[in-house]
Amino acid sequence: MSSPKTIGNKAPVLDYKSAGSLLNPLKNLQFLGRKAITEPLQPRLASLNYRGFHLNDWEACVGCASCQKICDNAAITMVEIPGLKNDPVKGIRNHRPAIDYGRCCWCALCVDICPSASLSLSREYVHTCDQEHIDSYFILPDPNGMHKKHFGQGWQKTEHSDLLSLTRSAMAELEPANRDTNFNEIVHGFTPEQAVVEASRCIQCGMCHDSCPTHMHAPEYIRAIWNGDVEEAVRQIYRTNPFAHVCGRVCTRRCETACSVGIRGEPIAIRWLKRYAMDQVSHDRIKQIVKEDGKPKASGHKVAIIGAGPAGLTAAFDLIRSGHKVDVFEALPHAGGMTRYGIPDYRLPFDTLQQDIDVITSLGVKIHYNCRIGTDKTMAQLQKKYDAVVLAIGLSKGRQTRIPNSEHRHVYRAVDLLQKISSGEEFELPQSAVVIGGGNVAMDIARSLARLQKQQFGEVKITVTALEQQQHFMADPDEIKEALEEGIIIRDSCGPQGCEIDKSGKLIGLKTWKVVSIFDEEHRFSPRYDETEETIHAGDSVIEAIGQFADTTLLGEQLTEKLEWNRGRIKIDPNGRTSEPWLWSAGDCVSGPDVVHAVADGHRVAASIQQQLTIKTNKS
Amino acid sequence: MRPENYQAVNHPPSHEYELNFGPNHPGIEGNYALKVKLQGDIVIEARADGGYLHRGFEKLMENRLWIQNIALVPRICVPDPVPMEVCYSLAVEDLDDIKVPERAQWLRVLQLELSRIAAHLFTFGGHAATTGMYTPMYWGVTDRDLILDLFEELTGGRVYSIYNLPGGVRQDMPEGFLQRVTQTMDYIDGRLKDYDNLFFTNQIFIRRSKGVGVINQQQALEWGVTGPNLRACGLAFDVRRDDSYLIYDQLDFDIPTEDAGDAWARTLVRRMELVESIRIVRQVVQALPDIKGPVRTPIPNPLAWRVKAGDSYTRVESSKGELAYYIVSNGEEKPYRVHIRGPSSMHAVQVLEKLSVGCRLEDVAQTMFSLDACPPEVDR
Amino acid sequence: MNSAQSQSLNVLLQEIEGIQLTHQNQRRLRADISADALPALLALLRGRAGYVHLSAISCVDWIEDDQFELVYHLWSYETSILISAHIRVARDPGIYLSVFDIYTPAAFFERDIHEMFGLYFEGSPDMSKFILTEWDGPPPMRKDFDSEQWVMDNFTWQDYHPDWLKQIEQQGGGVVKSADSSRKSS
Amino acid sequence: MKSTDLDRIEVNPKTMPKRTNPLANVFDDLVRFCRSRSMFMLHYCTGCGAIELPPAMTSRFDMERLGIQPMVTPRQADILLITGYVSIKTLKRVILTYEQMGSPKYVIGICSCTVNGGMYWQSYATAKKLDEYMPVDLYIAGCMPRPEAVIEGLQQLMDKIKNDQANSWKQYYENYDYYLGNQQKLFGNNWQTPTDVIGEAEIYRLMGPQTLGEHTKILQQVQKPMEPLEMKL
Repeated sequence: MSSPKTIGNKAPVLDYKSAGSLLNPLKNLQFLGRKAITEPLQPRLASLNYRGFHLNDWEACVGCASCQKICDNAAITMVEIPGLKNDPVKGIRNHRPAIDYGRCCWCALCVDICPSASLSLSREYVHTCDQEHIDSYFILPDPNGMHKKHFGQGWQKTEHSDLLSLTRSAMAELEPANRDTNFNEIVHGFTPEQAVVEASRCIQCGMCHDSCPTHMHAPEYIRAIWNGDVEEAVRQIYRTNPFAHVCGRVCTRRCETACSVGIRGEPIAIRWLKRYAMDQVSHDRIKQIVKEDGKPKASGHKVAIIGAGPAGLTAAFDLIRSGHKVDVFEALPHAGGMTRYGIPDYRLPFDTLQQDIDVITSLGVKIHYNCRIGTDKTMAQLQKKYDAVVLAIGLSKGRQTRIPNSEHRHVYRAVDLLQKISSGEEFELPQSAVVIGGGNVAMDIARSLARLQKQQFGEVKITVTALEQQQHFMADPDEIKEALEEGIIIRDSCGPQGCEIDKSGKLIGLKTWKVVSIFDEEHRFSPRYDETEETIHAGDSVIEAIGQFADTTLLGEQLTEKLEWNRGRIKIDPNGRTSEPWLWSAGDCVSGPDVVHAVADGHRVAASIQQQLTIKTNKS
Repeated sequence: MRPENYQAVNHPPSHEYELNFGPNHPGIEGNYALKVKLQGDIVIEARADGGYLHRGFEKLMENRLWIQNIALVPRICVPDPVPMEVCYSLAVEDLDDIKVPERAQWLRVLQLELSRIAAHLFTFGGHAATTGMYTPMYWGVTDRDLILDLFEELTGGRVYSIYNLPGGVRQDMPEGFLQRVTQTMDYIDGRLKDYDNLFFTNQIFIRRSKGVGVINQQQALEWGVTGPNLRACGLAFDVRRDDSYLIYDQLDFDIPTEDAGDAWARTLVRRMELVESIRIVRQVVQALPDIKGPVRTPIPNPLAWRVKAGDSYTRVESSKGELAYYIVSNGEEKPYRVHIRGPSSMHAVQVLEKLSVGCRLEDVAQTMFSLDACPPEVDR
Repeated sequence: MNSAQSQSLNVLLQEIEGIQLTHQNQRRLRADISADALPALLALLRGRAGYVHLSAISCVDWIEDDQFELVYHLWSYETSILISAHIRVARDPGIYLSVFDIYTPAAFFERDIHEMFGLYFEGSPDMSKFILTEWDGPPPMRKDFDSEQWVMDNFTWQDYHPDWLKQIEQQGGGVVKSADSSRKSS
Repeated sequence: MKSTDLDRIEVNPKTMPKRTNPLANVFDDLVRFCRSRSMFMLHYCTGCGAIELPPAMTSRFDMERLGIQPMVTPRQADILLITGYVSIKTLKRVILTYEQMGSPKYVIGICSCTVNGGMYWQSYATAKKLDEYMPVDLYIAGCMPRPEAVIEGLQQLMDKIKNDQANSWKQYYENYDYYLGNQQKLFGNNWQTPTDVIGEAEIYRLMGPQTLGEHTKILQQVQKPMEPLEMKL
């Protein structure tokens, strides 16, 4: 064995070898006169970031249970407290953490992960009890402290200690310059690496699931994406939503509003993750996954569905998988309803929509195109031939402002124009246009026209006017941002007062007054204007995008008479059934314009029909 | 008190008898036992008996998320918990290629060195008590408490700081903290001469400890002795310098050594290390205000964090010697295997067993304290 | 260390048959060898390369491969390179050779591995239990031993029922059983 | 435990003779007051919490001003302070220690681990609830409790002793079967200690209906007389 070297120098300290007088210890007798260092019996105040007993701000806490998940020691139990705010849509549960001090180690990881920053630790640290009061070790932290006395704030979350990742994983999208002359899809979707990073941000609180109208299993498919198992993700998605491609692109995503991570940061990009999962799996494989449950036993019942939009086709998807025969009647040459004719190609490419529809038709759903009920067939015929009929006709007609001169032929409804654009029909492209409305439809038409104008005239001349202030627009903030990037002018707080027409009868613009307030004291719609601030927005056409209504003429007079109505809409029970026992109604025509609501409606109606038909089967 | 695994046999010869030295014995450090066979009061055979503090850390860590383990690791060595945290964090950073901001590295060094001072002060106390001197124990424990006050201010916890995360430290230091560190260091610096008078140059201590539990350099290397105990045999080896981590290579400090290799030399090396640690702390205090930047590199959401597959053997110098973590990750949310190589696993078992033989019974306790053996670290 | 030392170390290690060297970083060298060649490697390192310090022996239970991985961490005070020698040993019957005759500290680590993993080391001076003297279950560090399940089978937990909980239960609330049960079903 | 037959032990508790002297109560109060002012704490570091005891015992927090001092042997100690987790191996020693302490004796469990397993709730090596194995007078919360909290707890214990509320040691005799059962569950049916708990219960007149039961029967069957032993090295 080689001997190791002795390296390094010795520290210069006292020479202990020679020292060591017996008298040395006596030098310390000097301490006799010194002040004692003993602390008083009263416990000291702990330091400013001491990790003492828990505090929880109940107002801020949303009951997401991430503290429970990160707890080392399974010390945290969620307790449901009736009487607290419980709003799944806003992402608030009436659950609050209770902590077992027989487990807790005061590591404060729960504080550092808390998405709402409601949990913190105090400077209190003394608690004793005897065997009979051992229950006092299980506490429900509130803002008042463990013994109803506040000892001051201890450990709190800071920007350094925050454990959540609050910013989204970046995703590539088309630059404005590359997109304003074409209808190519703007966002590219996540790459696998980006998707896994984004999925890893999820804390699995399930708020998204609760807030989703159709209760999609978002935590599960996000977890599956994180695990790299996209097929499992698709399986989870199809548990509740056959319009997965569509919802992966154009969903109103209430889930992201409810997302706990979004309280202080950017919510998880749940919509894009869904899209990622759907894009990763091949179309044929998706069809296989959907059919994994096996072929159902034929029930012998037949169901007719009017309208091949998301609601109708979702109901068809459910019913065909329960073994019923399903016929869908569509007035137009393509399925998809508003998702086909209302949403421009750059947001939702037609072929991805077609994939969703293809999955549904591959199950055996028969869609009769160009078959308009009311003209080609009557409701009475359907009632006779089918065991149940679903009315999923959507909102196909645009509302009108009825302002002066709005009957001019250059005043259009946005839905009509959008339908023309997406079906490739010829129409007179306005050189300059003024859009009334601040919703997504207004943005869709404005941006579609902008693209066409850029293509044809090389410049964009579109003004969007709306009653609301820009930050309160109904439209998606992303849409507004992108519209501005594409050269669209947005004028907010503008109340339309009339279309301006010159002597030759040509439309020259829209007159608006400045909006002072939109709602009155009782929150009813009653806009008030400042008449002195009048603006004329120049444009050779005006487009109204202020909402849609359903075209119920197909019902026929007799049935219209028979049905019960509720403020212009067909009256339905919570399951979507109308006053006629054979007729159900679903989708935008009952719950307003939203894809994911329509899907939820479709499921609800299908379940109700299934229940009804089972009763019928059992009877016979 | 008799453990029930005793077996009834004949009486041993009357001049030889055995003694259970621990687990509940005032001379033992922590909850640990030595079974010694005595002839008169000379130990002729000794067997260590551990496991009284066994918690199965390595198993527990396999069942917990990477982040959750940071609350667990300091508990492995109770008197000196900080190196445990830092070593675990370093190992995970090594596995996952996380770069630690410079400010965090300096803060870690500050914390490590304060912890070393605290641990050494505590050990003196114990060693003094085993030689019958209780005042150094009172002093040592009380002065250590001043450092715990600093920890409380910096980290929010007195003993278990749970201050290090993979990626850095959890919070920046509070305002005016460095002044208080300087004050405390000045105070402890000034106290050292009192300790010298009372303890290190005390004839009682010198006569009791000189020549007790002698290890020569050859034996030390053979038996796997590390840390101050190795340096007390004349080998100037220190992980901080020779397998450098954090920013120790930017610091100016010496590695004190002694040649005697006995209990006295070991304690003296620690006494000299106090000076070095105070020196390091002073350097950190001077440098820290100029080092700006974040204190932590963000890690992914800890609830869904996979550390890259691989293995890492990471060492740090704890107050007791070489501390190492061998962590194997198979790319999952939890470690696949964590092996903790505590310095005391050598010192408290094989070395102590060998050194006890030939000692007088009263010196066994002293030997153990001079080796600074830490039972929870042996048992894990 | 300098490159000459590193060179000579590499040359020296090539004497061992079937050795695979990976430089993980400047101070970490990973050596994968067969179990048969390990004693020769250790003897070589100890005798001719100045590797006097056995830092640790770690055992990893690769249950899916039905193997134990033993890792010998060796340190030289001269070259300042830590060599980790990795070998694989079959899980069943779980017998390997002791390296006590080359490195004394091995005795502790082998004893520890024996009680924690059940891997027996032939020639080790003491294979009796040290920590788990009162334990008669399976070697706990094996992957097939489920610690949490064992705890659930053998222990009970506090059954807290404080006043505030009683009040909440009267109002219709109470402890949420599992995180998922709180979610709405579709 | 001495080898006795079950039959010999009277199962019914003897009633304490009624005190007629009015001064007796005053005398009892005085005894309890003095008892609370002079306690010896057994110095047995079972777990992490022990690290906060040296500060509590020494100059800075100074528990000696409460009249509490560490004591090294169980025979002379009044307080058994369980400082955190008890591994199963330690628990045996803790029970042996507890039984050897002279009555009245007080048990304090500090840290989370003594209450519900604490950090080590998943560990195969530690006992989870101390009160299953011995009655506990006081718990002090914390992981670990600061010295101030320990001192506060000790003061509370003093108050309880003074007010005659700290009588957990009686429970051990009265419910011996329960405690023994839990011990047997953990250590196996061969478990026995050198202390004759049942005999002591008889002497203290604390034989309750729960003192004897199925578990003590097992003990009777398996216990061997204690003999001089040799340690195997």
